Amino acid sequence: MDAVQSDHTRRPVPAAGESLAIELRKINKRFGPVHANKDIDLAVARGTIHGIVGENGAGKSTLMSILYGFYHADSGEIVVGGAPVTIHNSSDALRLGIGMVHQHFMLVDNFTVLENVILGAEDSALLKPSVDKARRELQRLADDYGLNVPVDAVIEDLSVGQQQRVEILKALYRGADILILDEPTGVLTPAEADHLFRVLRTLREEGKTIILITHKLREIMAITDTVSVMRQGQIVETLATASTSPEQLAELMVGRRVLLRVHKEEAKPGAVLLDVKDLVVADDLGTERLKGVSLHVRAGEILGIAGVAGNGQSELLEALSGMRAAKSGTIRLNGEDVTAVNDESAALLRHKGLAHVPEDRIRMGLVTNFYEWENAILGYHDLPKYGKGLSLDVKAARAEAQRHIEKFDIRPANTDLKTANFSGGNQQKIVLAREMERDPDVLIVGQPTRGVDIGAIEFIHNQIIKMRDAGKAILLVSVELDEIRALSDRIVVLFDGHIVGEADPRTADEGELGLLMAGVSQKGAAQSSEANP
Amino acid sequence: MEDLISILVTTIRVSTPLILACLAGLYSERAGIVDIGLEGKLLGSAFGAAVVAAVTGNVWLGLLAGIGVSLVFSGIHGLASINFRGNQIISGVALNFLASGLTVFLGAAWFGRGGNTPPLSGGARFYAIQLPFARELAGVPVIGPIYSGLISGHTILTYIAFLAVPLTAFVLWRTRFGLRLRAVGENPKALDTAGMSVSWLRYKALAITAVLVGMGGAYLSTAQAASFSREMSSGRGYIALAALIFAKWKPYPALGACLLFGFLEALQYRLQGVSLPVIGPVPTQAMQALPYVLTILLLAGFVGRAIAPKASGQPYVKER
Amino acid sequence: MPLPRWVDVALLPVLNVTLAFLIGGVVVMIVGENPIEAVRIMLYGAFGYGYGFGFTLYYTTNFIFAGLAVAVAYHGGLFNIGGEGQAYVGGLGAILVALAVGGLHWAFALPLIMISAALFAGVWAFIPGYLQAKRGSHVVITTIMMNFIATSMMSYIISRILKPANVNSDESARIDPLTRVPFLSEWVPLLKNTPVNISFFIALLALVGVYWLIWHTKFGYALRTMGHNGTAAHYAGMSNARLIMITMAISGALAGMVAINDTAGAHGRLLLGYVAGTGFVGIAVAFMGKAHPIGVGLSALLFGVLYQGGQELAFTMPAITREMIVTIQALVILFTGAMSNMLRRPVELAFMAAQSGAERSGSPAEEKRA
Amino acid sequence: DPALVYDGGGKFDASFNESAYNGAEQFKADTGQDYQDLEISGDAQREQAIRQFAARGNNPIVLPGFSWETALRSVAADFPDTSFLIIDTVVDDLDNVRSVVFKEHEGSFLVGVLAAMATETGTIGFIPAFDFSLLQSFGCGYKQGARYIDPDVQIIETAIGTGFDAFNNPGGGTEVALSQIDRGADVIYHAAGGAGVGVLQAAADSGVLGIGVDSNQNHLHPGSVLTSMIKRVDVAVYNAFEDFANDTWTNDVQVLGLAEDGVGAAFDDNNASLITDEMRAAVDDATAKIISGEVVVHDYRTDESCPV
Ligand SMILES: Nc1ncnc2c1ncn2[C@@H]1O[C@H](COP(=O)(O)OP(=O)(O)OP(=O)(O)O)[C@@H](O)[C@H]1O
Ligand SMILES: Nc1ncnc2c1ncn2[C@@H]1O[C@H](COP(=O)(O)OP(=O)(O)OP(=O)(O)O)[C@@H](O)[C@H]1O
Ligand SMILES: [Mg+2]
Ligand SMILES: [Mg+2]
Repeated sequence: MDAVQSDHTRRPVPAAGESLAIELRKINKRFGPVHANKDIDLAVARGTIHGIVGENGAGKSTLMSILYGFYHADSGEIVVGGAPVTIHNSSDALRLGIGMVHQHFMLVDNFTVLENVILGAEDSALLKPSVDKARRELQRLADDYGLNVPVDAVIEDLSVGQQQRVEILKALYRGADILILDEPTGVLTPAEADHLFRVLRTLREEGKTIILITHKLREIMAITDTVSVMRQGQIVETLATASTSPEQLAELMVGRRVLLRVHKEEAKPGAVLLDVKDLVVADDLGTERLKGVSLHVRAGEILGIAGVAGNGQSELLEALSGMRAAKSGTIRLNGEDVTAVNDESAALLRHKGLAHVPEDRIRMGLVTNFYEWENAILGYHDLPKYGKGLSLDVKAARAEAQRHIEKFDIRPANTDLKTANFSGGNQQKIVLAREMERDPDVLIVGQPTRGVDIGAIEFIHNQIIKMRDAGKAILLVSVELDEIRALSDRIVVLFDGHIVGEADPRTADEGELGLLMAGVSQKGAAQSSEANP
Repeated sequence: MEDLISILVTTIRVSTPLILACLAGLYSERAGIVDIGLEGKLLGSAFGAAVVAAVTGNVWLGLLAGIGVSLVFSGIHGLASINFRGNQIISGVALNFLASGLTVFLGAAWFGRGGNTPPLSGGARFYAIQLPFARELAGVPVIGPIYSGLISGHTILTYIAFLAVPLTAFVLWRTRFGLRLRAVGENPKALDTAGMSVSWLRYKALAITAVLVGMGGAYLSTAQAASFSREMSSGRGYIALAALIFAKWKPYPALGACLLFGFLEALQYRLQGVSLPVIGPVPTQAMQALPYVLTILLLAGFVGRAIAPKASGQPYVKER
Repeated sequence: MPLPRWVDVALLPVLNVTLAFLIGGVVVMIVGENPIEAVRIMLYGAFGYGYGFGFTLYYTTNFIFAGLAVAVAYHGGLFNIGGEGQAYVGGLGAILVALAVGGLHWAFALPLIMISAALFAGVWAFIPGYLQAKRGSHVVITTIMMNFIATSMMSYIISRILKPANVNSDESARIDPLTRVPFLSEWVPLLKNTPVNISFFIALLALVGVYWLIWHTKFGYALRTMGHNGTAAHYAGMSNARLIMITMAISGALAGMVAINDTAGAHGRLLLGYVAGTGFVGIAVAFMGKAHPIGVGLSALLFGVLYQGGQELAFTMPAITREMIVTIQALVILFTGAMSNMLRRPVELAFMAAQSGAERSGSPAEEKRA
Repeated sequence: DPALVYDGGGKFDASFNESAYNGAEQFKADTGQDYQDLEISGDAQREQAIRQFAARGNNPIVLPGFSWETALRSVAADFPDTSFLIIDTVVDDLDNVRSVVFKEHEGSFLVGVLAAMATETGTIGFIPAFDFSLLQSFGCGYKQGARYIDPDVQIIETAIGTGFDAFNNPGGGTEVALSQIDRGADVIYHAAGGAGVGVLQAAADSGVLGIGVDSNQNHLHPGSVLTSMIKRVDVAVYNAFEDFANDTWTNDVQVLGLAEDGVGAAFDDNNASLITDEMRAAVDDATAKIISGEVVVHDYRTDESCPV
């Protein structure tokens, strides 16, 4: 890996004469003891795409929320279109043409798309006229930008990708000239992300200004014009994208060199540890989400499950980990039938040597209101080592947590801190440490690096490889194709509850996998690649 | 037929305060504020209405006073749960205690009747009103009993209660206010980031709650009974709350739940002392428990999981 | 903003109670009495002499049980409004056994009576728990309904079944004095003629027991997991359904202990409607105590003081009636419970000001640079 | 000073406790003798209240209501020099306690007679607050009186609630009364304390007749309250205060029935237009027969059942 380029062109502020969309001067924001933004200066030229990168908790979202009027800066000045402004609340921001797509969507789950779009932007006391107008307007936006969404569908029925389009539509519907996107691709498939970028380019061509926060340096390189790096509440550098490199950005972010590629030895697969036959699983509403899936994972290998979100991955993870009963089919662990029978099967499976890193750490893998040490034993609290009989040995649990903290470099190193107060990356490490330190035979991992900064990604990837090399069977589900390709020894593609193909990560190319993920079967894929050599 | 009509007439009367209180609860809970203080608001506004009606001799002023009392209660509730981000349940419990203490305390101080207010009569009470042509149609078969017997002949508050149901549905689903109301109870952040004030909207919802429950309270003391007496709300606020959950926070089902409850209550009055074919005489208490037992059975059998507005009960906090 | 712990657990509550009393004091002044004198009488009535103190402890005992019942359920994310009915039905469990073993020495009878009361009340709470777990019926509705059903059922059982023919009022027969839970006055003459009995110590044990249960057992851990995040509990392999049912049963059993203090102790018989609102006060006690046993104990004591001191006040100042006492209670609940943040802000600001003041004077150099 | 501690319903319950209060007030008005009174808020306060009064030297102490018995027993022994009056139950084994009980069934018999004569529909109603022995004895006497006049009279009985809080539910009283009126009842007797206010209101609003209880409630809706079954708690209280003042206190059991003028049907200007001479005669006749023993009114409480 190259050293940091020393001769990069510094462009902390756009060149004179260039018209500025926004300018932030000396912005400060504290949350109690946390100094989330320190003396931030930032200028973004009109008609450009400006990227912001930084570790978890660096203060990116906070800064953008201040610009959007959701938070108030403790001090500092905001200039929009050359004029100093005060932004009391989001409606001020909207009036100034600033729109924001938040990291955590600000949608009302049981509203329709239309209702969400007009919320707060209604024209009259009665809804009807606004709804009609929004329907026309959304049609136009769909035509102009290819932002198609079923406007009468309820949000909770939409995929995350679609939900995100709704967020963008909300901003555009309100006439945003400056669009802030906070980690928009964290939950998108590569295809969805590509589509988003096409939309963003179109918007830029129309003269709109875009600020993009992301952890994916590939995206920064691909689409931004300028990029700022944040660390511990400060902007450490603002650069022209053309004059930098992912390696340089990574180093600026983390403060040390980061290996952006996973290094691993050849796998040495052993006996089949996890064996799934004809698994059929339904979701809570009774819809079949897995329609006869068979697969196996051997000791010492990583099986990657690729696929667009919503094709049965969640149900697969839940069924394998004992959280969801199967309608039919069997799951064998070490040859033993462990298909879930009741809502305590997850505990049983854990004791038989299966560990599960869930897709969604906040919703499932952690109790954010618990202290760190309490989360360190979630799922394992009834082991004898954490107390005899009824009682819970708090000391033993704390000791365990302390071990995790040291081994996984969890920060802050405090077992008695509420988990909610850890950054996303560190929360993920708490989960990983808990599941990996049990020394399981089989590890099931869902979206291990979602929303996690690159320093943490590197660490997490290395841990997973280490597990494999220690002879564990690992099943990895991720919507990040890069991640799947980098980590897996074998890849299967899940589409609409079926396994539609298997690929070798060393030989499979992105296009081939992309087609499989879109539901084009392997044979069809072969044909289409013949057709377009 | 006549029996049925008369049971239904009782049903309507018994349901009226429940409907008003239940819809009242609907507005605040849709806005994300749990209102276990409905009971206290009913009691407080029953008191306010009776006091002012007794003093002025004007029931409309009484009604305004009843609403005024519940507005004050809602204001306290809002202050506690919106501004100070307090626990909404404690606030509600406190209001219930406050109502039960203050009404009797003040009533005793003012009227010297141990908290009861003087009996109301004449212009100080709401009376049943006859709808147009009720008398003329009374003799007509089917229509007569239904129109003249069942629909006509209630107080204005009953008609307001029933009209409030479609109005609420309209407000909820057809108006800008309703859209925002539903949004603030589900995801207040969505509203905040769309540039609207969560607090202000919640206060508006609480004000509507106060108006409705205030009418419910006034109904108790100036329409159904003709004076205030201590603890006269006797659990109706809790029943309304239960009905609201039963109805999954929706206006028409709320009407249904309150009517069902009123009907079971009316039926229970009829069935007391009745001897059933096989079982023989049934204890009065068994009949009296009937509405509650049936509610539980219905709930368990048919209604299924009630999912509250997601943000309800939680204060809106921007910064951790 | 994290305040020093002592501010959180001591200063703020004291300020809040003071505020409640200040407002109550205004009302007292309006009726023409001296509020400072009123507070003095109240404290004297609650602590000043053995007789009053005994009653304070007696009320506290009831409120501890009722408060713990709500608190335990709350840790599991369940809101049990049914303590009133559960305690009432617990009274039936207590009286049936107490009468059946009449003549048995209390030391042997007490465990049996406790088990029976816990069982009856526990089952009464288990029903809503079961319905929530298996049918998704909201416990708030079902516990409200169960309260009403309990009143009907108990009215029938007491008036029509348990009432001995020669008694004028509707109540059960009396428990044999040997079997009845003994009054503390047997050992502490100071508490003569007060209803405080052995149950007081059971209540203290219950506080410790619940503390242990919630924070030092595996069950408590699972319970809290469910309370905070049901999905995480499921992920961890805990059965939410089972936890809900067990939790409700435990919660009900705790409410049933009110019967040990009252039915098997203070009253020595089952009285119609004996719970008289204790279950509802339990809600306030639990929430004011932040569902923590120490908090529950303290707020139960506060309510005990209000009840007993209030009675003294009503005696001594005829202008202050029992409703006035209820009003003061309401104010205490409001200010210490629901509006506890009202004073928190000013206190926080005061601390921040003090802090930054200290910082500024500590580092003048830094200020110059900025 | 004498002391008076009210039962659960509180001082102004428009019936029982209020009647006791009226007796005390009357005595105060007549003699200028002051007294102390108190309302309790729970069973646990009963003993405490009596003990405190006794300890402060209040004498005599008047306790209206059978619920006072237990508390009285434990206190009276400790204060042999204090005199107590308990109403509605008999405590005859202590020598500083006077007991006064009323034959409510006899008074109720009389209002039953009037009800059966006043009804035009042949259906009359009885509304107790809830199913409770004492209230049943009111109902049972009422039924006997009504059947004494007209064996075929229909009697509907509907309780308002299930516990003591039913005494505070006038709305419930109204609805129960209206439901009885819908079923044809045109005379309704309540034994529901504060909730009875709602019963009488509903009767007045619907143009039928109500019957009051405990104190004379005829004035509540003149012309619409047929009569009231009065129970002279006020007299018992007055007498107690007076006897004590005159040093004529006796620790005895007084059973006040028709013969003693302890119960009766109220006749005054408010219901004069409703009572025919014939009705008056029937009441007088029944009164005489009951006093002479020719008619025996069964007391529900003796065997928990009612013969009619
Ligand atoms: N509402 C809040 N209240 C208190 N602290 C907050 C709040 N929001 C953010 N913080 C804290 O401020 C710091 C900056 O958080 P912010 O969300 O801006 O980081 P970020 O750079 O967006 O991180 P990520 O990459 O994980 O999204 C963190 O330490 C965070 O814990
Ligand atoms: N009474 C009604 N009048 C008009 N539209 C209605 C009515 N009931 C439901 N709808 C429409 O149907 C949609 C879905 O109905 P649903 O019953 O789920 O209501 P909801 O508002 O989503 O309630 P909840 O928030 O409890 O899920 C609503 O958003 C609304 O557009
Ligand atoms: Mg962020
Ligand atoms: Mg819906």
